[in-house]
Formats: sequence, structure tokens, C-alpha cells
Amino acid sequence: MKKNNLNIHNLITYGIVVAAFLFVSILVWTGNASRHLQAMLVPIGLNIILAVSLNLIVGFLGELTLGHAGFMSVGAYAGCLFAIKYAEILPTAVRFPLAMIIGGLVACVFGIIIGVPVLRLKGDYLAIVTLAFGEIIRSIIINLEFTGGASGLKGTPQNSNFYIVFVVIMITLVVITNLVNSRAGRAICSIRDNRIAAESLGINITYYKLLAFVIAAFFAGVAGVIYGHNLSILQASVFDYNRSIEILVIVVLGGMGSIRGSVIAAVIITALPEMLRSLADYRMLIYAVVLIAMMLLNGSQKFDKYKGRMNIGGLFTLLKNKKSAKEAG
Amino acid sequence: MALLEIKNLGISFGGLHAVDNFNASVEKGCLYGLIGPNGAGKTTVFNMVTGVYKPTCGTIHLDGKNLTGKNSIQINKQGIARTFQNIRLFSNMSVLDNVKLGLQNQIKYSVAQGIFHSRSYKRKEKEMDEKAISILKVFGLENEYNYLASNLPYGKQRKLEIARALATTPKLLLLDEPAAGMNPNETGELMDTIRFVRDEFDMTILLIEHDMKLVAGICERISVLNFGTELASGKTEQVLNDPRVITAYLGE
Amino acid sequence: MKKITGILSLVMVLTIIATGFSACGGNGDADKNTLVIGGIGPLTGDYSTYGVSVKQGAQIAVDEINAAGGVNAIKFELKFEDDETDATKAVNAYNTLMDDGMKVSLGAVTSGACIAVTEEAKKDGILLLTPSGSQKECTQYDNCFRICFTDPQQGTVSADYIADNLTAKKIAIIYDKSNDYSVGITDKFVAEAAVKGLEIVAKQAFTSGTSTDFSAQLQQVKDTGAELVFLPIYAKEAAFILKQAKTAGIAVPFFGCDGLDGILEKLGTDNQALANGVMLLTPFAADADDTKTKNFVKVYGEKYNGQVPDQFAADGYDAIYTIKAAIEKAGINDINAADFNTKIIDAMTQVTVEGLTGTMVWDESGDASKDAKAVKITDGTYVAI
Amino acid sequence: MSFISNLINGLSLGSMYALIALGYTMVYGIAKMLNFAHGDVIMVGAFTMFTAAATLKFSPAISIIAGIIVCTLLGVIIEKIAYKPLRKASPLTVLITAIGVSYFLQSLALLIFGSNQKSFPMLFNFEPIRVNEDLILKSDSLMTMGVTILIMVALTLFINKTKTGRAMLAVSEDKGAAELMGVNVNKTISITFAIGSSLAAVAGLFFGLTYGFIGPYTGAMPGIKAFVAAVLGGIGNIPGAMLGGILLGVIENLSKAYISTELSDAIVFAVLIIVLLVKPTGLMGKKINEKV
Repeated sequence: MKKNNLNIHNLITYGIVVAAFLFVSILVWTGNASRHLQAMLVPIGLNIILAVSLNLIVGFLGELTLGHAGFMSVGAYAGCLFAIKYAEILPTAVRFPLAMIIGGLVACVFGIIIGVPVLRLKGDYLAIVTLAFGEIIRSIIINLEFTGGASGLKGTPQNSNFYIVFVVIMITLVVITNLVNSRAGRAICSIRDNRIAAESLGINITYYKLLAFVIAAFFAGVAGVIYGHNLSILQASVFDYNRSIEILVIVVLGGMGSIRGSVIAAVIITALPEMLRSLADYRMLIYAVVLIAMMLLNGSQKFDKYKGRMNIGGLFTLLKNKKSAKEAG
Repeated sequence: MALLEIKNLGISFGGLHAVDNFNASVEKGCLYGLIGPNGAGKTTVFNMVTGVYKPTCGTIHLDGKNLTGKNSIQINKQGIARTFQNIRLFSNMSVLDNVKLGLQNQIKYSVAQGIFHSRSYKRKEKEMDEKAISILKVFGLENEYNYLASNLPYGKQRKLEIARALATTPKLLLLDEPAAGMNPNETGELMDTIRFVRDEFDMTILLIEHDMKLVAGICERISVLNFGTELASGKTEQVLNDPRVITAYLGE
Repeated sequence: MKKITGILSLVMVLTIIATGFSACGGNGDADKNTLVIGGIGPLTGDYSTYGVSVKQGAQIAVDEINAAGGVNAIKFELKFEDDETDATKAVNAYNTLMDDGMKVSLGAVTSGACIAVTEEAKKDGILLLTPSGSQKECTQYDNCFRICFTDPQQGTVSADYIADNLTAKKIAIIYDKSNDYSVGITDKFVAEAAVKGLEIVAKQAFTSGTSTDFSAQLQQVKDTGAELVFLPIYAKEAAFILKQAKTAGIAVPFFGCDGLDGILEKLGTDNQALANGVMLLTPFAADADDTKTKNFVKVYGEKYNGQVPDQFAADGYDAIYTIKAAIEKAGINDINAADFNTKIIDAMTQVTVEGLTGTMVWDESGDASKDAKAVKITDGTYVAI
Repeated sequence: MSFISNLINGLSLGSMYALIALGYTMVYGIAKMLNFAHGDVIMVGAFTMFTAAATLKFSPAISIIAGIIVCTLLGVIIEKIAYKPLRKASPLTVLITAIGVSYFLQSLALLIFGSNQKSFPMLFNFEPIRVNEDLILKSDSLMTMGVTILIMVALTLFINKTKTGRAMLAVSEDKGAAELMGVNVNKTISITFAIGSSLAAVAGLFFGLTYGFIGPYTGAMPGIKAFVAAVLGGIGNIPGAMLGGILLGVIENLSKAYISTELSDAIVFAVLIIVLLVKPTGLMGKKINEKV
């Protein structure tokens, strides 16, 4: 009975993504999609992958990190350097997936290198240390020759497109939701809920923390590779702490531990500043106001009762409560 | 030989001797009580036995194996499980998941099998569900399996914590004030449950409790701690009638 | 959390629908004979001053041309989008502009964003004329051209000028490690300095955005006994450096490239004395005597609240006039003609434009060849040397 | 000689970080939230003083007071509107809101003042003190250092000796218990923000005086550096913020001078990481034992 609920919940999430994908695909095929929309699809997809993977650390493991952009950057550079090297030798169908895997694995390695020492830290201290690591990585990339330094890395084949991103999103969703609903996922959540109790049950805290960290880093790395293949230039400056914060904003807005929320919030946070382009000078101001308003609506108890009545989600909750009441009765 | 052997156990925090020279020997299958006034160091003993604190001196042996200085995770794997004075459930997870976390090291499959939801994942998960439900049934919680742990009433949360500890199939179960906050009815029920657990699972239980009715009702042997030192220990009736113990509790 | 996802899903659907169909509204201007020129650059964020300058400079040129009745009955319209110096957002901006009927692109103001945009412009085959994208790859395709110097040009020319005209032999460099423009010039400068027998005694880096304190770098300059400090950086940071150099008691001359233009404006009236003796190699000086520059500075100040245009503004202005020249040269009178793109791109290599930043002609590489003027700042004015 | 100069330069940079970190750490220590907008309040303070002195031609004293008043009010208003409704929400929600406030202040300044940097009026004019040809002491830096120490001492005394200060300590320990003991939690947190923001105004003043130029994004990087300084010293700890700030400045400057200007940021962050690995709650932070 419980399993079914869970499966249905996940299927709805997958369904939303597939439906959105089909909807947009139809728009594109019928020529109704604006160029702007088409250009936004890959960045939106990337943010979905990044947010869902970061949610594993922030939402499920319950640790705050500000270094996700750092993992994205090492993945991007590793994957793109590989792709440039083998651009002529391997066909795209082999090279691109291989580049993604390489980028993901390199990010994993960094996840381990960084995770082993820092995961002893907690809360804001962990946040600042991961931020520091992200900035160190960026600083080193700028100073290296083979990464192109400040001028950026050029010549990555532009293989990214909406369809590939969709496939990777689906893989990310399935892997992360399945992980969360498995033995390892339960252990990760138990660390969030009560570390001491988890230890008392013999759960290896360090191992599971690192596991969450490394899996999240993998997907960040893959997202980096896709990012690198979407533009003809890869510059380290985009991977600064503001990028990490942007992903964190998505996760928090979507709801910590809610994968579906991350997906939806990724669309909103990526699309919002783009939609506000017509406001010209007032764009970032309005963006800031909307961001604050959304956080207040989300987090403030004052608005709770309105939320319950005024939206679809609230309706669902209401129906479900009735149903479970009936079952209990 | 006793299941749990504690010898000369002591710990000091910055010069303060929280526990000093504590000895206990808990036989297999025994229901052993640890009592004493507030601040006597009872929970500190638990924390040392379960590896939360490292003792400054003394030894702890379980079944002949030296556990002194091991961490909580290793100690649980050696067969000691516990509950906490201030309930520590995984409050955002379901009742069932709480118990399944206790089964974490009993029923295993790899991370990859979990990610791909392989056949072995499905089989093992089913096995876990069944096992967890059977444990929940002991505590009468099987109907609430899908509730969030934090939504359970207080008494049931205490029971769930015991159920979760039991799921790790320990040799020794440590209960830190299991009856705290319960009404007399619930306490009575809990006493039955503890006895049942002992008999059904062939369990050795060490418990801290302030409720003398419970202690006198189920404990076969007890130790009394006062100001970090052992005041008395032995058979329950003897100890409870010991004038030193009465003084310690009631004052002079 | 469920409640929130409810709100969010609703907004998401609206988002997609809104953006998905926004294409329908944009092309309204296309039937009129109005040429939509699209500019992209940072209008917010740390680098926003450059984007804003280009936008304002280009707008003045567009206004002038339209006031004069357009060119071959074609009116110009400038649409400018923010990219926050981010390549992804630049591509988004480019596509927004395409939805809005852009026919000629000003690329992007910063190099990284511009390079990303060249890919898109290549696919569309439209003319891309970047005012200020100075990296080599900004003009990597046949349809891409630029107004400004390339970084290597500036590095070489600066080293040559110092070696040939000045007495200083021991040179210190303070450059922006995180900025491609600055790194590009520095690399070429160092190479050329070696050829010309200049000694680089200190090469000090900083990171723009995170740096306001240059005392360590200036201390090095002082310790090494440099006779001249080369500043291949933008005026924003240079203002900080000049101010701190004075406090640190550094009296050697400073030498910069076109990025240093606008330094007087950045220093503000209180601090203009700090710029005394600063030399820079720039195609544009706001204090030049020619009527064109004077007029531009006057109009710019009137329109934009007393601001003084910098080289970015001049580049933007020149870019628009270059487009005008190309249209005239190609004899285009209908912007919707099928061969508009090929005609205007072909014309680019044939035009000669006398702009604010000098007289420019373009070759196949897309780079403008023009002369740099060496100027020295004396008592708040630029003096040609 | 140049080592001494470098060290002095590091100290002056460090005292700037320390000054900003004091406000940061104070708000964190009491209200238990990372006020990411703190750096931007500094920027607002600097721009207020700029407007008062350069545009409206007020006297320096009035300009400075205006800056402090505006920042104090701004701090209280931000707290009322953006943070107070979230008192019971997760710390992350508050963090993101603070980031939103930061964006808001930046965009607002960009709209009002434009993207060009402004030359900060010299409200005081001090000549640098020349000890000899090589050694020059910057008087504005000496001022910064003096003021920072003064503020640190004043803050410590205020928190430990006054009634309001003790109320703050109570709130920082346990909001619920403080409320039961008759402490007005909302008022106490408001006062905390008022003090923190007025400190930001002071930091804005000295930033402007020392570096001379301000822009809409002036506050962002000092904000992050001050955050680092506060964490280095043990976040929430007032003398710790001072120590962290000074150390950060000295390390940054010495690594620029003797190791590499290219990698100085990386070195500073690496030092932070090493310190935290050895002392997980910062140099002067208390070790917190979780009660089991």
C-alpha cells in the first residue's frame, strides 16, 4: 500500500517532466516555439539536473554546501578537454556520452577529495568551506594554461541539445529518487533527522555522507559537461559562488527533500529573469522582489492557511487527508 | 560469564568526575535496572557503554569482547542497541522507515542495486517490510506504520524507539527512561511489553528508570548511582530496602 | 512542501505558455523598413558600466541617423539586452533579439559572451559587429567583425611605443588575471617587451570583482624600482590603483591601453589630479579637438545626465555608423530582401569609416585596422603626445 | 623594510575586514542568521554619505550621521519585512531571503546611481604619515584600526554589561526561554539589527575613505570576505571577528607579496579550510557538545 503511494508520487514527477518535454517538443515541431524559448531549454534542463542533485545533499542529507558550481566546473573542464582532444577521432554518439561520464567521474574524485576532510564540519562552517573550495578550484582553473585561463576554453563541439538534456534529466530523476527510496537513501535521510540516533543503529555516517556528496558531485559534473557542449566557450568565471547560490535558491524554493519541487523551481528560477527581460532596467529589481516574496510565502506561517485553500497542491492534500481518514475509519 | 561486564568505569569532564569506579555485571537474559537521583550519571554510563563518550578509565566487555573506546557504530555492530532519554526518532520519516533503519545492517543490498531497483532490491525490501511490520506488531504500532514518526503520540514514540533498537538484533538493549512521560496505564502496558521482548527475543535489558513501580515490577537486579559513584547493587528488593538508597532518594 | 509544489506547478505551466508563445508578438516591426540592431552586454552586475556605455553610445548614433531620415529610407532601431557577462545569458539574449526581428547583431560587449554569440550568428548568417569584443575568436567567422583593437595588437603596440618613445626600461605590470582582455594584452606585451629590450621587473595580478586593495601589488612595484607601470586594465580598477599609488608614494608614470579610457570620469572631479601624467594608447579620447568628438561628448552629456562617454560608448557609436556605411555601400534599400545578409557582409570589407575611434577599414579577418593615439593626461585633459 | 610595509598594509586591510565582520558576527551571534545583505547595507551607507556630502553639500558630520541613521532604519525595516515572518522557518529559507534582499539593494542602487563608480567625498582629509622614504603609514587605515578596536570593546561591554545586551545573550541562547523570562524577543532582535546596520554604515564610511570609490556592487565582496573573517574567528564571537579579520588581511597581503598575486585568493581560502579542519568552530569559537 505504501509502496504504491510512493511509486505514484514518483510517476507523477516523471509524468510532469515528460509532459513538459512533449509540450515543448510539439511547440518546437510546429514552429510555435520562440527562439528565446528554444535557447532557454538547455539552461533550464541543466538547472534541473543541478538542483535535483544538490537536493540530495541539502534536502536529504541535510547539509548546506555552496560548492556545487565547483563540481560543475571540474566536470565541465574534464569533459570538454576530452571532447576537444577526441573531436576528430570519435563520433559524437560515442564521444559526448563518454565525455559526460568522464566529467562526472572527475567531479566524483573531487567530491571525495573535498568530502573526506570537510564532512566533519557542520552547518554554516561546512557551507563556507565548500564555498572556499569552489573558489579555489575556480582560481586554479584561471591560472592554468591548458584550461585556457581567463580567456576560456574554446573549441568544444556544440553537441548539447534539448533531447539529450531531457534524457539526462530523466536518468538523474530516476537515480536520485530510486536512491532516496533505497537502503542507502534511508540512511542518508536518517543522518539529517538525527545523527546520534543513526550512529546508535550502527549506520556508518561518514560513508553515507560521502556517498551523497559523491553522487551529487557526479551529476553536477555531468551537467557541467553538457554546459560546456552548449556554448562554444567555457569560462571559469561563470562557476563562482553566485552560481552555487542560484542552485541553492532553486532547492530551497522547491522545498528541501522535494524532488518534484526542485524540478519546478528550476524552471521558474531560470525562466523568471528571462521572462522579465521586457522590464529592461527594472528586471533584476523585480526578480529580487519576487524571490523575497516567494520565500516569504513559502516559509511564513502567516500564509499557511491561505496556501491550504488557494492552490492545487492544497487541494490534493485535502483530498488525500479525506481518503486516509476514510481508510483509518 | 556475564554478558556485559563493566569494570572500574569512570569519566571526567574537565576535572569533574561524572562517573567514578562504576562496576556492573549483567547476566544474559537479565532485566537490569540502573537507578539514582537526577544527575547521578546514569545516562553518562549509557553513553560510555554505547560509545558516545570515551571513558577515561575502566573497561567494558560484551560477551567477552572488549568494547572500551569503540565508537557507537562499532558498538552497535557488536550487539548493543539503545533508546534515548530525550526521544531521538527520525521524525520526518515514516514509522516503518524508522524500524527499517534498524534493519540497515541486518538485511543488505548494494547502493547500485538500490539505484537500479534490481530484483534483489525488491526481494530484500519486501523482506525488510515484513520483518519491520512483525516488530511493530509487538508494540501494537502496525496500523500506524505509514505515519510520520513525529505525528505519533508520545507514548508510542517511546515504543517506536524500542522497536527500532530491537530491529538491530542486539544482544543487549539499553533503555533510557522508557516510561518517562507515560501515564500509569501506559506504564503498565510498557512493563508487559518489556517482559515480552525479553522472553520472546531472549534479550538482555539494561534500563534507567525513575518510576519505582516499574523498576520494582520488572527488574531482577539493580544498581544505584549517586554523585557518579555506585551506592549499592544487587537483587531488586534488597537494594530498594537498603537504608543508604532510601536516604539518597528521600534525603536525610 | 506539497502545497508549495502546487503553486509552483501552476506558475511553471504559465511560464512555459507565456514564453512559448511570446514569439508571435515580436515580429511586428519587420514589415516596416526598420532595421532592428540587437546589442548584448552587461547592464547589471560588476561589469555593467561597459554594457551601459556601449548601449548609450549606440543609441545616440541611432537617434542621429533616424533624425537625419535614416539611410536609404531605412530607419534604425536599437534593442539592447542584458547578459550579466554570462555566455549562456548572452545566447538567450541573442535569441530574444532574433524573436524581436534582429537583422544585425552587435555581438556582445565582453569577449566570452561574444564568442558564444558568434556561433549563433554564424548559424543565422547575419552580420555581427562587436564594438568591444577584443579576443581573437570574437571575429572567428566570416560574418563577424569588430570595432575595437584586438588584445594582441594592443599589447604589441604598447610595448613598441614604450620602447621607442619613452626612456623607461624597467617595467612593472599590474593586470587582471580573471579578465581575458587584460591577460591577452599582458601576454603579448611581455613577449614584445623581450624583443624590444624592456625589462619586466614585476608582474602583479589581481582579480576584478574581488579586489579593491592593491597595496601589496604597489609595494612590489616600489620594491623592484620600476620606472613605469603598465596597466592593461579597465579604468574602474585603475582608479583604485592610482589613488592607492599616491598614498604609497609611488611617483612613476602609468601607461595603459584603451581600457583605461574614461579614467578621468571614474576618478571624479575630486581626484582628477591623480591621473596627471598617466599615458594611454587609445583610439578615442573624450577631450579630442575634432568636431565629431566634441559633438558626441556634448550630446552624450545632455542625454545621459552629464556623463562623459568612454571608449566603449565611442565603440558603440562607431558600430552603428559602420552598419550605416555598409548599407550605403551595398546599396540596400529593403531590409527584408533575401540577399540582405550577404550584401551587407560583403560590403563590410569595402567600407572605410571615419569614426570617433579613428579611420577604420576591415579585411577578411574581421579586424579593424586603425591607428591608436598616444595621449597623456595633464591637469584633467588628454593631450596628444 | 618592505616586509614591515607589507605587514602594515595587511593590518590595514585586515582592520577593514574586521570592521565589517563585527557587524556580521553580531547579527549572526544573536539572531542566528547569516545576513548576506550586510555587505549591501555597507554600500547603502556609503551611498547615503556620498549623496549627503557630494550632491546635497551637507557638512561631513551631518552626512555621516545621515548615513548611520539611514542604515539603522534600513536594517530594522529589512528585519521587519523580510526576516521576522520567517522566525520559525528553516535557516536556509532565511538565508535565501537574505540573498534576495542583497540582490534587491544592489539593483536599487544600480537604478538610482547608475553603474558608474562614484568618487567618495573626502569627509576628512588626512595626509599619510611618512616615517621615512620606504615606510608610509596611511592615516585612514590607522583610523580604521582604532575605530574597529573601539567598536569591538564597546560591543563586548554592551553585550555583557547592559540589560539590553544580556537580553541579547538570552535570545541567542534560547528564544523561547528568553521570552518566558520576560525578554521581548522581537524588540531585542530589532535592536541587534539596528546596531549591526549602524556598524555597517561606519564600515561604509571607512571603506569609502580608504579606497575612494563606491559602486552598486561595492558591498558584495567585502561582505563575503567579512563572512570568511567571522567564520575564521569563530562566528558569533566578537573578539573572534576582530582576530579573523586582521588575520585574513595579513595573510592575504603577505601571500600576495611573497607567494603569488595570482593565487592569493586561493591561499586565503586554503588557510580558512585548514583552520576549520583543525578547529571546526573557528579560532575563538566555543566547542559545542551535543547533549545526548
